[in-house]
Amino acid sequence: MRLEMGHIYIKDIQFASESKIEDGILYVSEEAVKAVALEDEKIKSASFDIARPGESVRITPVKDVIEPRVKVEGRGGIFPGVIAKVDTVGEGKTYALKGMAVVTAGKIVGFQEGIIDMTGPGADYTPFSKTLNLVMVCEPVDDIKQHDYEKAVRFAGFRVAAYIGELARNLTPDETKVYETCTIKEGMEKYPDLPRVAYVQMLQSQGLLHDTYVYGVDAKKIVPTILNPTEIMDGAIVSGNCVSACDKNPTYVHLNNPVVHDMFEQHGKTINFVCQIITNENVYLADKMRSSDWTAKICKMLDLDGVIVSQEGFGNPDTDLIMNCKKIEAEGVKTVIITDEYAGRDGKSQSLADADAAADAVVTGGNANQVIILPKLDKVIGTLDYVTKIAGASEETLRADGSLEVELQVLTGATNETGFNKLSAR
Amino acid sequence: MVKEVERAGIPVVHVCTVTPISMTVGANRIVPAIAIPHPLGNPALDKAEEKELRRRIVEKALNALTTEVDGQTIFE
Amino acid sequence: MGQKNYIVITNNPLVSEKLHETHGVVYKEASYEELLTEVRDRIHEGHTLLTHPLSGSVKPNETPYKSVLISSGKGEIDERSLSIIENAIQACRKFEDKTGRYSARVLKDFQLIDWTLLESGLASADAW
Amino acid sequence: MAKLKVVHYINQFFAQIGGEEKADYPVELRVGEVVGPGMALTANFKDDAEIIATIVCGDSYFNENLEKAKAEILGMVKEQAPDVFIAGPAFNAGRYGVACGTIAAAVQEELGIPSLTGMYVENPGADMFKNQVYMISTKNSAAGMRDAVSKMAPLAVKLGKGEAIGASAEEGYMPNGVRVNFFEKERGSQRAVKMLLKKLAGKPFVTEFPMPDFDRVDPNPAVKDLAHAKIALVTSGGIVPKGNPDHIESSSASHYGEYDIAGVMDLTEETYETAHGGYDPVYANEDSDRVLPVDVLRDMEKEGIIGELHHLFYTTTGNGTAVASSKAFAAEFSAKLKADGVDAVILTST
Repeated sequence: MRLEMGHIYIKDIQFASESKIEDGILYVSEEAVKAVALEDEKIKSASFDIARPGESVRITPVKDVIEPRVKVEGRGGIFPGVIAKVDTVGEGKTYALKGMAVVTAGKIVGFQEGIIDMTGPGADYTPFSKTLNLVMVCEPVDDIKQHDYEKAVRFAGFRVAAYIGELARNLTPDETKVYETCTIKEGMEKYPDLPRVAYVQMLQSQGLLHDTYVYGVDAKKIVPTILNPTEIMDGAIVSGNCVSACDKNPTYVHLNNPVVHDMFEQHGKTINFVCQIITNENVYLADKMRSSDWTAKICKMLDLDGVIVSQEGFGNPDTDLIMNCKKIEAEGVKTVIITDEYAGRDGKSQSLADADAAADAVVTGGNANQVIILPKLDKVIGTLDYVTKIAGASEETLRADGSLEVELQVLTGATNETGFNKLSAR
Repeated sequence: MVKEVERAGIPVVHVCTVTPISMTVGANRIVPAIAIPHPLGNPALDKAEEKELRRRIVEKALNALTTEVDGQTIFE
Repeated sequence: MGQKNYIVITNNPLVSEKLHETHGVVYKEASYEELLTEVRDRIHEGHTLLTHPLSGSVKPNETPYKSVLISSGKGEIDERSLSIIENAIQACRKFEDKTGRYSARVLKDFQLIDWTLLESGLASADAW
Repeated sequence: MAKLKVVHYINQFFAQIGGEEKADYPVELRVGEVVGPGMALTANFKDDAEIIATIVCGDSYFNENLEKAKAEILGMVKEQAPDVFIAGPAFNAGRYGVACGTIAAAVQEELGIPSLTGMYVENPGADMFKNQVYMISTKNSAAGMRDAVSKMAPLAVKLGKGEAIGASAEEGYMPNGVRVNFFEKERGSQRAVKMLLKKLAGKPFVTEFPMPDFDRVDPNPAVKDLAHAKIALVTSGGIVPKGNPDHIESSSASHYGEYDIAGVMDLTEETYETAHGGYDPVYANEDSDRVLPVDVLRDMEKEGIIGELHHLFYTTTGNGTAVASSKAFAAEFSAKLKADGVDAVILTST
């Protein structure tokens, strides 16, 4: 399968009377995007704001971050089974608006978390301090159930991102990258001497605010399966996960999955990138057993030499991660796993909730319990009301000078477990 | 812990309820025990019976200590 | 696995309310860690863990609520269950307790989240 | 800003007094002198720090007169009141490494003066002290001096100034069980791909998070003559004299208990209990023999089945599954058991 990714670099976002992209500037009609958000009757109001890198702005509580894209050639559309009709994606031509994101914010439950600081020490940790952010804050109709609210905001974010992406349909990309994979047989013939490598991605799948969707299917209901790695670039996987801000995967991370992209860098040179394998992280232990059994089985059936396994979230996925690693290694397939750590504020506690000698090659996204002081910023998009309640924030969260003493876990994407960042720990 | 005793050059038997964990922590001579809250006892028995039960486990442990082993061995 | 084959151990009043008439529910007014200790003692008696005690990404002591499914039958001590519950209890201690600071509304949200996590486990348990 | 004051500890060899034949050289304080490796350190300090005194001590002298030497050196360091104390580097010299670790840890702990040392990772002093003081990982011989001091000097300056210390990979010290965040040059996915390529090619790679220790130790030979053997009891079940006199913590205890059972024939509800928080304590509190079978072993001692039951037992509150936590103190009491002539150990776990 061959996908051509056209990158269109966005240099600024401005509100204007008409939505368009001109000379790398995204002009957004507030009225138009509002109308897109309000298509769902469960949303009472939506407000939009712009946050630029370096500005004294804090966005919280963040729900999702989405990169606008548009499918210009080939089957299907962006976010199949969610926004576009169900059709297999991952081939043809897709444009992405680089350097920007649509950020959805607003509290769905009282303890909603997720901070993006556009400047200061917090900005060093969240990757979304580097993107121009079009922020949408949605208020629901009265007496809405949390399930319905979550779904409404999730879909509104995708609709707005799709609307913005559509503005790029007739543009000429600033840069084009081609991603091409082979079928099993082709790959063996083309790269007989290269190790056969795949990417095993574990998806959070546990219940309200903990879900991930694959072509619209709730990931807790899937059994492990294989994807062509280009499918994610068209939005085959989207996030419904709002908990554990530091190590959940926003939709932006799914679209730009760094393991997929870095494996493509090596594809045909040092490895034969065979496929992406997706599996879940369910609550029920027998489900964990089944999914890890199947993941290992698929690795074996594909005659893989090595895999990278990435995790999502805190605590129980450590068990899935170790089960996957152990069982895949037992099939003679070499593994590298990516995780993050909860080593306590002093760094002295046991980092993971599970361990096995088979996990001898680990990449870490850092200790999420590390304390960081976030200075008061000039402007807050969303609400700080709940910061005192968010994960990692303590009683002293709001200090006398208005600064926040928090753990890294509250910063969106700070210790991402797909290897999205440079943060690590020893 | 059991490994450190072994490393010091003293033969050691690990009396442990969950033998797979004993395998994981690297014991070489392993004797299964009764239950986690009472590894060498059973409150359901009367005192004399219970002590007899304990004695049998200790005898097994001593037997393990006087037996040459080649790697990890569970003395059922 | 029918409803008779498992027990719900919970400190979440919402779970108790929803399930007590139809399911085997042990409701304890207990802290998160105390609830896990309760589960651990049952594993020591030979019950098997059916759902992961650290279900969900809401951190221990951030949420006060936890519901866990265990087998109603007893057998040999299950090593895997034991290691999971012990690691979960250890993990609890890494997070400071914030549960005294919430409004009633936020507590309700935590109860709901815990319920949905359990619900996804129940769906799997009831599938056999 | 005034220069930081440093006291430097070296052995007789690096003081160019002599080799093994001079290893009994007693402790000597040289105020105002910079000796041997101190020159290289000084060069690397630039204007930030200076060595105000050097302490020289023979390796045999230190290890054979441990308490005396330690007290002498602590006295000298206290008098000089430096901002930082540096010992070594010791490279692969075993006794020198143990001395450096011992004295650096003592200065830091007892005088509250930040200390560091450096040695080769396989030096026995490394495992013993790397979790207590910052220990720069050096090459295995003095040929690695330049590299060693280029890491020790800046770390000493940071310690002396009370600055934040980076991760082990950045500063060059041996991992010490404390996880510290830092920014790598490449993102995690790139690091993962590179690690996988090395693993696939069978080349060495370094994991960013080592799993707890799963190494194996070969079994010792069996006890030949049980009837004359001294058997000791050890438990991870937390059995302690009633009232838990040493306050052993209920989980992941920071110390172990050592208790004398000379003359104790039976552990009763009135005399013993468990400090362990990892299981329901009711049964062990009723009768601690259920965890630590003193009663049965006393019977067997009387019957002549075993030679004797060692008069001390050791206790911790480790979980069955917690692999790494109790390693350090197990090594310590195992050495005592060995020294006391114990022939075999029965270790009970819950």
